[in-house]
Amino acid sequence: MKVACLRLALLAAVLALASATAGRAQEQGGRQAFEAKVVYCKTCHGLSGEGYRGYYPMPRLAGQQPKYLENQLRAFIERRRVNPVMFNVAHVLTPATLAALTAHFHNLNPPPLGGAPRDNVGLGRTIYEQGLPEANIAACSACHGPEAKGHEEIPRLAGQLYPYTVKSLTYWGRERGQGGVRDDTSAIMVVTTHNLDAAQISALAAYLAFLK
Amino acid sequence: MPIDARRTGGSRFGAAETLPPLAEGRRRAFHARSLLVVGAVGLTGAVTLGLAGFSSSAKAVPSFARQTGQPCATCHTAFPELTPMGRRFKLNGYTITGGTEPWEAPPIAAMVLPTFTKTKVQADTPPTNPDGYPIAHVNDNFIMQQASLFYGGKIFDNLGALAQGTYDKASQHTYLDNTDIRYTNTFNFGPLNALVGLNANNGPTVQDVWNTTPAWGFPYVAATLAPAFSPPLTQVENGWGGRTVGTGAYVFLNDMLYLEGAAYHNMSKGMLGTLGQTCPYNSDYIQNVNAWAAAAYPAVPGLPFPAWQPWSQNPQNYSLACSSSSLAYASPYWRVALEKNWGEHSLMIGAFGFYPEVLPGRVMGYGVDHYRDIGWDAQYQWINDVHAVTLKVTRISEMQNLEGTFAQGIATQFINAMGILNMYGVAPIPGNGPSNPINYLMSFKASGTYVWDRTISGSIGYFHVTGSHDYWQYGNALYNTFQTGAIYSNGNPSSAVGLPNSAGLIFDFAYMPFSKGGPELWPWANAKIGLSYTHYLSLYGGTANFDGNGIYYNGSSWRTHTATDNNTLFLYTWVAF
Amino acid sequence: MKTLRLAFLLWPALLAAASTLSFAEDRPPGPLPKPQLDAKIAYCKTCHGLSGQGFRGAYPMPRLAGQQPEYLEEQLRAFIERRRLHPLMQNVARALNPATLSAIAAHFKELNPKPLGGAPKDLIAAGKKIYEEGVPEKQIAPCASCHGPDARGDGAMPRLAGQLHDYTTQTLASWSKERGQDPLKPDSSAIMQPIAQGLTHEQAAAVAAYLGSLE
Amino acid sequence: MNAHTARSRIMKRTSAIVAVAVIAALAATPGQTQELPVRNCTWCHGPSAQGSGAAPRIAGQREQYLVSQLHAFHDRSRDNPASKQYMWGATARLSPEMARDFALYFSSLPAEAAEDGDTGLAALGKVIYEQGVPDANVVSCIVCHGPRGEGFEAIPRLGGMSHGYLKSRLEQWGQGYHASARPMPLVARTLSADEIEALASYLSFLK
Repeated sequence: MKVACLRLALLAAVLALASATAGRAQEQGGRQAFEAKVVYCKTCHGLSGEGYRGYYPMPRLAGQQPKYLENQLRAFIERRRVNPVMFNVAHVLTPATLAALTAHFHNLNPPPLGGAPRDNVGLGRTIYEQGLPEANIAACSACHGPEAKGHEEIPRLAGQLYPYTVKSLTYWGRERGQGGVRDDTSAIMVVTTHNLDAAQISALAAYLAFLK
Repeated sequence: MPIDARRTGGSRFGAAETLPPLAEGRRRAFHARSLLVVGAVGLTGAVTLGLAGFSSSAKAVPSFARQTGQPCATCHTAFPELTPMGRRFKLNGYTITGGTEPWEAPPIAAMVLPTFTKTKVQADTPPTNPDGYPIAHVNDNFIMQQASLFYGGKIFDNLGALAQGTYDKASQHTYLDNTDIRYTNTFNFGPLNALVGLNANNGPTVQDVWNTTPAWGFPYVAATLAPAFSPPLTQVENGWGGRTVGTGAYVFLNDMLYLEGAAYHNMSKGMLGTLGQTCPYNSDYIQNVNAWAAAAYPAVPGLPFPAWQPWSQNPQNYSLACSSSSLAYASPYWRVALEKNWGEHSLMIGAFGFYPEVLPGRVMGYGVDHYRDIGWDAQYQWINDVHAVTLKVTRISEMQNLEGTFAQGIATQFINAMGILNMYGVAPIPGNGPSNPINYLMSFKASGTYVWDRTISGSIGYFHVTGSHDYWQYGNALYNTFQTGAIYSNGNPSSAVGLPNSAGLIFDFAYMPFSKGGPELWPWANAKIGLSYTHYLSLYGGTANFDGNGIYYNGSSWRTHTATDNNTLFLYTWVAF
Repeated sequence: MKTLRLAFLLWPALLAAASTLSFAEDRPPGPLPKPQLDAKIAYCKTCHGLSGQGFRGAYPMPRLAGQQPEYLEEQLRAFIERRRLHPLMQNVARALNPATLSAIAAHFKELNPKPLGGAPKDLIAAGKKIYEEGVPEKQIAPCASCHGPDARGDGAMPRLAGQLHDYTTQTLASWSKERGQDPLKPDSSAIMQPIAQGLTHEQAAAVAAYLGSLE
Repeated sequence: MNAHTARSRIMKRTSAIVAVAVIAALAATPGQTQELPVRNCTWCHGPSAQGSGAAPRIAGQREQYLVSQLHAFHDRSRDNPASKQYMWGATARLSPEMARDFALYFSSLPAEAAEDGDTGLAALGKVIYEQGVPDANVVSCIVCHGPRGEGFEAIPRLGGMSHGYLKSRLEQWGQGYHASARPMPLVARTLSADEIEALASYLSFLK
């Protein structure tokens, strides 16, 4: 009992201090610590970064744009993007570790996890490549590129998990751009996510889920 | 066993005193031995008691392994000791499947049990019975103790059985050994889950699933050619197994509370014969009949049986001569147990009762003995991937209201005293009956078994028997000396002080090579190679010269009986397939 | 699901119909009501920047803020009529009726965010020179003569100030492949054609850098 | 003597009546398990499939998870000592159809929480479960197993499973058993003994 409380207190202390002190990873330094951190990420995000379907969908990180990843991790820390789990994960990362991690994941290229409904892949492709002007839905490809590989801060979408894309688009405004931060890039997507209906989101997410 | 032994022992009738005491001694030695085997130490329901003097055992039955697809170790720590799963397999009526179907491999299994027995000091006489194993020695006996054939498994649907047919080498006959037939079903009444079963078996506690009750208690195997002296046993221990039919019902509530009620009925002599349960006959009677009764009593019309015929030519003779006791009425048996399993632990506390109404020596007219056996037991098991520990403790207290035996004893004394010739050639009971009409007997057992990696087991057991003081029941050296005019060891339970009090330790080590799965060719095979040693701390209220008797050893040197003389080294190999 | 599938099947047909029919016929005349207009403008800004300042996506999305309405309207028509080839914008533009189009153009005209920037600064001086003096040896007139000294444009002449340098470079490089594609219906893009062709890559980059820095 | 005879008669009669009653009761129940021999499972997993001893609760477990585990036993990729001993044999002859039927049946049963962990450790377990220990590279369990430990598709339901089972699974992953069940071996490797204890405790109470 005592031991448990002590550990709990310690854990809480660690959590509180972590943002003020350098992360454990850096203190330990070295390749080994970094490798351990990579494995840690991959535990949830797939052993090749291909994503993983847990209770919550864990997004694909493989091939992701480093700048985007970095921005998102910062967004978690700054609570611009609300995700308690990723907040904890992100705030122990030192800038150097973070940069190395994003580079590592950018270089991975596993095949997509797949597993999306195939019925509406065609509609998804249309939305992605051309948008739905009548519905004020811009063509995704304009920013995310014809192959959905992303660019700088614009994320790669190809091969992203269907449920993750669906969830992200559906709850965009509730998760991202929080805390009144004005210059969060997520604002760009607000209108589009608002204009997409559930069927369109599903179609789009399905198309992206199979995209290599 | 003193009572039974007396009953079946030498007659005091007529020329009994002039008969060679050696024969009597043999007989008694044999009975004592069989009792040890059966009950006290007894293997499973083994059966036959003092009567026939054979013992048997059932173990990890390979057909169960085939039927369930499970290795022996799923149900057994060191077979036949059961794990919680083994208990549930049995409670479910042997109907769990998952392995081969009956039509692919019939639920038949076989077993052989070769043994080697060595006592610290050789017996006075070779352990055998008059028509039994012919080549037993006073010591160092190797014997293919028994061979068994099992039907073990599901019969159909929710009906299953374990039935064992055994050939016993020592007594050289084949009989129906442990048999347990069940029909089970499960019900849910709201939060209550009930496993309900109907059960038929052939001996009290044969149906029990814990290893604290006598039929399946420690030690699990014992020599049929055992030492001359062994402590007396309570009724529930000495095994009505094989000679009774028990029917009952049980319910196992919420995987925790076990309640059972059963009634045991006598088997007719005909049925006993059919099932191979030979009824020990009275040697005095046979000798009487063969030697002189025919001449002394020419055929007399109206006699219930032609006493003058050689006994072996008349089945009725045989039947009448059967000197084993029988159950006079349906005898109730009950059992309550609470088992709680948590994680790797299993704890059971329970109680059981058996109330045999015994007709001593099957002799009518003198009344019935009423027994009340109450047992308390507890068992703790800890089983994980590598280790298995089982601790067991059992205490059985028995009240003996020896109405029938006492009356027969008085009658026998009267007949002897008056020199009356009993026209049937049989005294009501041999001997004088008990000194007291009411006695008590208490049997305490505790044992612990440790099994490593499901393959190597070590056990230590302690047994302790106490009871009321009864000179005639437990032997009286002075009386023997006085009666016979010579000092013999008669091997009969003999106490210089008229007490049953005995104690001892049992050590057992065994190797079970196939517990985790048998050889490729026949993966269901099971084997146990074991060594056990029984050390007697005391026998019949004493340690040195406990029976007050002695013997001229090798015709010259004088020797008395010491408790430790009976210390027994026993080497056994169980092979089941 | 079924409707979705149906929509999907019908999609190519709709596209084909849209390209041959005038947009005005299947849409109500007049500008959209305010909420819908706002939605449409927000839609434009998804790509062209939340203040119309342009955006670098997979392609550079041009700045629309402060753009001349006449030019904007003309370009949107050019997309629709395939005089200017751009599959995405063709798709976007055909959903707009003239009144909406005007309203959008008017909206963007009023915006004046800072330039997105990002142009190489070392080219600005050379670009300014070309912008203001042209390239006489190649008979390239000063840009300022049409687009105005501050590059704000006028009427059909587009504003260039603050335009994304990469957009400008790309536009100049692909001018003849993208614009004036309907020989039966020549348009004002022909004016720029020789100029765009005459500029070397370096010169175009310099002008683009200069324009990208202009407010 | 007469008393005894009478008692014997009553006993015989009573036992006969009891026998008849029980047989009637047995015969009257619908054979709900005729086709699917669920007793082969409840034998060890408990009559209500709430788990018993080393055998985990399977009532209310995720259907897909149950199927996947039955296959893992069958192909012997789940090689924990207890799995090897009990489940390899039990599934050796299990057809995929029957595995599916068993999974469907048991997943439909109501689950009860074991509540057999250390209450004092549950709070710490909750922190680890929900947040992980990022400094020690311990991932949060909640992202896969859900806020109430309900699991997802083939990811097992953990809420209310017995402390002992959860503990031994985590320990055995750390020891290299059932290595194919990725990513759990990775997770288990990062957990300390105390953390495993705390997690298992917390989960045993989670409903």
